[in-house]
Amino acid sequence: MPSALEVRGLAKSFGGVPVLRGVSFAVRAGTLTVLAGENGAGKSTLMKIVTGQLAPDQGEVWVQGERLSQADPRAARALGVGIVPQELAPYPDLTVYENLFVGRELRTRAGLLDRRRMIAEARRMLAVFDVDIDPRVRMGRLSVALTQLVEIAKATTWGAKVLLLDEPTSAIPDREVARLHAVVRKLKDQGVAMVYTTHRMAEIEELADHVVVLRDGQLVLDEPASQTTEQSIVRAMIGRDLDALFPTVAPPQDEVALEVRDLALERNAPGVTFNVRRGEILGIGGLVGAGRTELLEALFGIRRSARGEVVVAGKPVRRNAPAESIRAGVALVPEDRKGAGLVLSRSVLDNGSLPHLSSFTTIGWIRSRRRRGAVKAATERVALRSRGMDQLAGTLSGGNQQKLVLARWLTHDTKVLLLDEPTRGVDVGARGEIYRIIRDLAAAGLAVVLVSSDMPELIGLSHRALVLRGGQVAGELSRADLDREDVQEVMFRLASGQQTTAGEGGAAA
Amino acid sequence: MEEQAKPALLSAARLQDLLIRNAMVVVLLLVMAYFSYESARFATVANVRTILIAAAPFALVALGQTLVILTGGIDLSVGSVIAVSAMTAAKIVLGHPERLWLALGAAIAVGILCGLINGLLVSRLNVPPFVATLGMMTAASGAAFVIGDGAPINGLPAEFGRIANTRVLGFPAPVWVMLVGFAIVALVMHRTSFGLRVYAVGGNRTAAEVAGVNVRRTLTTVYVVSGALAGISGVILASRVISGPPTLGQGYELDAIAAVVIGGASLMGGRGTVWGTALGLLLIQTLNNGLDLLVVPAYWQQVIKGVLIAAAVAVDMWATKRRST
Amino acid sequence: MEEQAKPALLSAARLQDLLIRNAMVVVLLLVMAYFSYESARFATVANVRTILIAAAPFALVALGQTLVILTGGIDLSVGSVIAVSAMTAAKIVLGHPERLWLALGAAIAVGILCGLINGLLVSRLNVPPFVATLGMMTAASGAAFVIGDGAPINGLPAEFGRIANTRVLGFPAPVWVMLVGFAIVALVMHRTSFGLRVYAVGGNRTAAEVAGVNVRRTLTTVYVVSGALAGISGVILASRVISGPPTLGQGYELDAIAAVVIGGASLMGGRGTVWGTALGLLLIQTLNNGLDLLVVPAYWQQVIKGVLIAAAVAVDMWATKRRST
Amino acid sequence: ACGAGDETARGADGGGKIRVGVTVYDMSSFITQGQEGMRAYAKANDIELLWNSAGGDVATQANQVEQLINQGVDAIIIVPVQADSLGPQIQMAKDAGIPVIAVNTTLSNEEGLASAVLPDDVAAGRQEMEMMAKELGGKGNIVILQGPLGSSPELDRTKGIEEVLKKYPDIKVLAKDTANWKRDEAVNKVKNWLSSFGDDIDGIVSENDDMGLGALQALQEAGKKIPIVGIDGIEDGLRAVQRGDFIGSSLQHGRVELAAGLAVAKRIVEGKPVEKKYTYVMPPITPDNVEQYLKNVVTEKDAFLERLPELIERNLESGDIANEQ
Ligand SMILES: Nc1ncnc2c1ncn2[C@@H]1O[C@H](COP(=O)(O)OP(=O)(O)OP(=O)(O)O)[C@@H](O)[C@H]1O
Ligand SMILES: Nc1ncnc2c1ncn2[C@@H]1O[C@H](COP(=O)(O)OP(=O)(O)OP(=O)(O)O)[C@@H](O)[C@H]1O
Ligand SMILES: [Mg+2]
Ligand SMILES: [Mg+2]
Repeated sequence: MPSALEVRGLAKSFGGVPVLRGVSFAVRAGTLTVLAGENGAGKSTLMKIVTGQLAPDQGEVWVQGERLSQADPRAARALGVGIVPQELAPYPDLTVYENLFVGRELRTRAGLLDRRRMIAEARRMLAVFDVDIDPRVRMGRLSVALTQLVEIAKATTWGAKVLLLDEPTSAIPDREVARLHAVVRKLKDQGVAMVYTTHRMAEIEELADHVVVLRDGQLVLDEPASQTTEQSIVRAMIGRDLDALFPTVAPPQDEVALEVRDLALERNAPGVTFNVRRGEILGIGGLVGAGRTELLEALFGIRRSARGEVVVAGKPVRRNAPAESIRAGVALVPEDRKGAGLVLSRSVLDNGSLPHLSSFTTIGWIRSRRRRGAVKAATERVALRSRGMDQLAGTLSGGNQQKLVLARWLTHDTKVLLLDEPTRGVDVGARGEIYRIIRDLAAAGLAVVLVSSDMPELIGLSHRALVLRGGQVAGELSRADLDREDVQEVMFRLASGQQTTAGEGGAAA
Repeated sequence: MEEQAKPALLSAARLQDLLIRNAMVVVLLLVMAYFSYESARFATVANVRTILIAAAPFALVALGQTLVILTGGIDLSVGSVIAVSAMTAAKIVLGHPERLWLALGAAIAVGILCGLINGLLVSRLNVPPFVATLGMMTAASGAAFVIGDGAPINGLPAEFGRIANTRVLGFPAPVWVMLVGFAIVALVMHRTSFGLRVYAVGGNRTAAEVAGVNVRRTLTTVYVVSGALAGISGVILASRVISGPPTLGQGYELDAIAAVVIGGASLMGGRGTVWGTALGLLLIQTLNNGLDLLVVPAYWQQVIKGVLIAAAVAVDMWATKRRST
Repeated sequence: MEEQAKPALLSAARLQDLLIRNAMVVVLLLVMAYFSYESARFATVANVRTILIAAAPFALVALGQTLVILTGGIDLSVGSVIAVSAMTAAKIVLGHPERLWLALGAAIAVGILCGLINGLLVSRLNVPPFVATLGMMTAASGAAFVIGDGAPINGLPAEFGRIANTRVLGFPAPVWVMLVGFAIVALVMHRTSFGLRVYAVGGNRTAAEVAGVNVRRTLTTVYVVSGALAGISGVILASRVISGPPTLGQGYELDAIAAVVIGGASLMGGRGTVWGTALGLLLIQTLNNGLDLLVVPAYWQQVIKGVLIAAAVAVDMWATKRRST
Repeated sequence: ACGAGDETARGADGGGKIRVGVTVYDMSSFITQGQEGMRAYAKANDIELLWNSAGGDVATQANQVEQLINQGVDAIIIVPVQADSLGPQIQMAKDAGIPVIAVNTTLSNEEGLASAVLPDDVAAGRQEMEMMAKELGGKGNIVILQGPLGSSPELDRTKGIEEVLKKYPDIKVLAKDTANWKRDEAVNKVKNWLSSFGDDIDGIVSENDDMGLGALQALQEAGKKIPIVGIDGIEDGLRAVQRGDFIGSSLQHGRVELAAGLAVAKRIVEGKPVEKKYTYVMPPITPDNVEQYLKNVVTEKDAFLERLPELIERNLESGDIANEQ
């Protein structure tokens, strides 16, 4: 019996630079192969070739014994290939259920759309993840995490025989990750062959039947999961062992850098109040849709707030005016790198220098040398992989885009750094370096607010953490609380409303 | 989170919400109220009939335009397609009153052909819609002159007027064509998979492709529909005045696009409704008619129209913003 | 990874690559070669001068349009702004030859004012650029008639012609204005932070905002520049024919937008270059001139122009696609 | 202008003011002059004018005729967008008992028209070609600038020119093309022709003065002097004749022509007999008589308007409606 998916000698280069160099491997039905590799190794490129979005320079794709004869997404889909893309692709102005059913609409006997049935079906599909998204809301209103869940629901429910999941868990917290894993197991039982990309090492152990590692577009490891260790995978990926991921952080100073008082999005909703001191890293946790992103955006001013006060270094900042926040020394690394982070049609150089333009110009005139130097230094620190300063941001790999969004803010000329999922999709090699930079910045006196769905990151880096639920502070954890064995459990209980105070156990539930 | 809660009386808050939600309707009603107040002739059956028949040829091209704009495109060629179709019909019917239906069919066929070329340029050769349809606009306008050899086709048989001037149930045929057109397109857009796919292609082309939507065919179809509707519109216009002028329809593309955009559609694609287009169209036509009734000098009419259109949309945007916060 | 490697001879492969990379230049050169072959008069200094002076007023509005389109907008009002500015200048200079500079200044001021209104509508009131500038297009065109009281302003003093008809180093002043305009805008777009901000706002407005760009000010500025350039263009046009026709500039917006889009800019914003606009403009102007030289009848000119424009861009798209894979 | 009690006394039966609806093709300088003339006549005779402009769109004109019928005016004057159109609308007016008068261009359904006041454009074309032929001594090369292709003045004037050309086999037409009545378009067109034909051009025949003035500018830029002839007798055209830049022109005086149309309408409403058709034969303008026309058209136009109502009455009696003495 042929493999469900086989790629033979795939090669691809962009503008003369090879990205894939003769990659071959096969996936059997009912198994899951984890495709690992550094940012920019070529994982997404490979997946795009398999789904017909890109034409390979050389090589073939075979699905269940049939060859994908041309680069045509419809042909690939007809062969049973489905994908959860890394760069999420919603139709923002359609509703959630319409998003789910485009291309396979349910119809009444008269041939008209059966909206009622689609809504009911959509509810069922989403219930698997235990988020109650109303299928009738506009897709554009959902957060990145919810969007990712909808994309997963979309791809896993149409009966694909070969399913590619490109970092499906990059933006979603642990609880939903667990639910996705359950779904993946069920699909495996149904005989679906899957290729799964992730930078979370724990997931590899949990899910993989087989591991394939790409490095610089070359296949460097292809083994059953049972025969590999995390260490050998990492070594195959980055060519060395991993350093300690989380650096030790210095204690914060006493001076308050950021005060948020009673900040509320709507007039009659309760507000959020907290302080961050200089040198402090304040973590913010919560479940999907807890309102963490909303809080940061409101604080920064790109989302309208109705009431409240934001004080930076003792001076009040006008609300709903991002320009004012920036002037006051607040910087935001947004969650949605494509939507709010990068100008995809411009170069690495332009994107890297956009926030600090005035420091590279004299009366509006750009001083090239200085700008190049500064951006180069910033991108090197996060191990950005690009074909040079002039590569368009949109053609960077997902993880490298994330590094770029982050890198340009990692300077000393801000007072308050708001980080929303800063390491989404960043490979293990670069993560440690980014954490060290964040620590150094804090040590130099910046106040950092860190929103993350990655529990170890939140726990490993924060001085203190807030847990949000429904836009409210549901609890606060001190460093001591964060060091406790059961901290993950406590946070989850706070986030889901099963417990109402931090500290002494969770008996309240 | 449910909003259907209070079935109470129309409270002040609910009323306010209702007004904000339908800002463009409110603006339109205000404009109508003003004209009714200023001129006793405005709110009469005869005048409503005049507005509707004036609206009909626009409505058809605006409908086609709506579909095109929903896919993120634009169709600048409709005005010229009107001209070629009208000239084709006129040429065929000239001296042959019995060829009425042939003329109608040929005009629509010409519209479809133009639309098909647009569609193929856009979907196959990836020519940006603006350029593809600008090319067609220029070329078709030239072709209209070629058909008439540089002159209008005159001396058409009176029978040619039957198409647009027959009355059915008190309204001229074009008005019915318009109403049926709106009903069909609204139905297609809301109740069929084709409609949903048009939105999807405009909202996110790559995603639609991956989801198995035949993007090229959808795009081509949309331009063909626009061309066909322009063809019908051309025949109606020519038949209404029983003449085949090669400059017929000039500038209609702008008014059609304006109607769609005033109705809330985005030129980036994926957002807009047939209902919105109807509102936009009605606003433009009401202004045209009302300002004529008040005998406002032509150039002041333009000033007023320009200001009102921008203002109406500004109000609508303000309301949208209020609504969404 | 460096590409400057081989300084060898121009190999066949490199030549092919070069041609594909500059497909639009190739198309333009082919068109020029054809005209030179067909008419000995095409490639003469006098004719180049003719092309350039015809191009100048277009070039200015196309430059402004480039900035606007880069931000993801569109400026439909340039044609009408040309008309109001020209009428303003004509009105001021009528019977007062000494007011030449005042007239010039006032015309530019009117252009700036129109641009400012467009800009504020777009940036403050969130009116979609298409609607805002369509409103301005209609209103300004009406205003041009109001200024002339419905008629062209005739009987202007001969001095008014000095602006456009003075020669400097063998070329008329407007040609120099055009060249200097191109140079300045190209520099601004590539070497200043303002240029980068324009690209950023068009590429991703939210991202630009988050990165601290004053989006509103950038947007407003861009429309003001477009208005100012249209104002200058208006004076040049009026001065060249020493007359103030209220329909001056009608339809220029389409040609200007076409030049920008043919040059490879995207109407979605963020992509395009000044160099591309120059190419697009040159293609259109060369066609206008060459087809006249060959005495092709007007309507066939249109057909040929339409087809060639679509074809040129199709070739360019094909080359872009080949290049990127 | 129209003062007291306009809503109270309406209709022919009321014996009050006569209300005349007017729809003109667009606002041009000819129409603006005509409006002045009509206003002067209306004021002297206590007539109320309902003035609409169709913006160059035949369908809009159809709408306006219907609106005027709805408003129950006493007579409708149409200055058509398109010759030989509006058959159904004229029928509607007839059914409603409202007389329709065509001015400047004829309409189809001539039996439906109560009367018509038409310029003899063919004669004007003949006249200007004769002037040029005489200037060239019956031999040489000319170029012809046409009006918007397909418009009836263009068709008729071209026809007149060609009739005369048949008599002069030694006069060769090097090129003829449209510049859409516009000065700025004509400059570029003529410059391109100068590029193409160099010194071979011996004369320029322009179907209106504006384009002739554009040609004049092109000649000045090229440093050449070639005889030019125009039609219309606008201010700048008259001055060009005076200066000797034009060899001549023909006067189409809008004030006289349109006021005559209104006078005819008044007679019909009052039940007085009228001719089925009045012809406005354009008087030739030559360096010898240009002073007088300059007075009537420009320098002493207020005085001319004073005596216009009386002049019109006299002209209708004599039948020479172009008379200005
Ligand atoms: N359209 C393109 N043009 C030029 N280079 C490209 C293009 N698409 C991808 N690349 C380059 O190809 C390389 C591989 O990208 P790919 O997206 O496959 O990486 P990846 O393994 O998925 O990385 P990540 O973990 O960050 O998602 C990157 O260096 C990227 O810059
Ligand atoms: N089930 C849901 N359906 C629709 N909208 C939801 C749902 N849950 C939350 N939301 C909305 O999501 C928004 C909160 O999203 P936000 O992006 O701030 O969350 P977050 O804590 O950053 O979580 P994440 O980014 O992980 O989704 C709120 O506007 C809320 O109304
Ligand atoms: Mg990737
Ligand atoms: Mg979030």
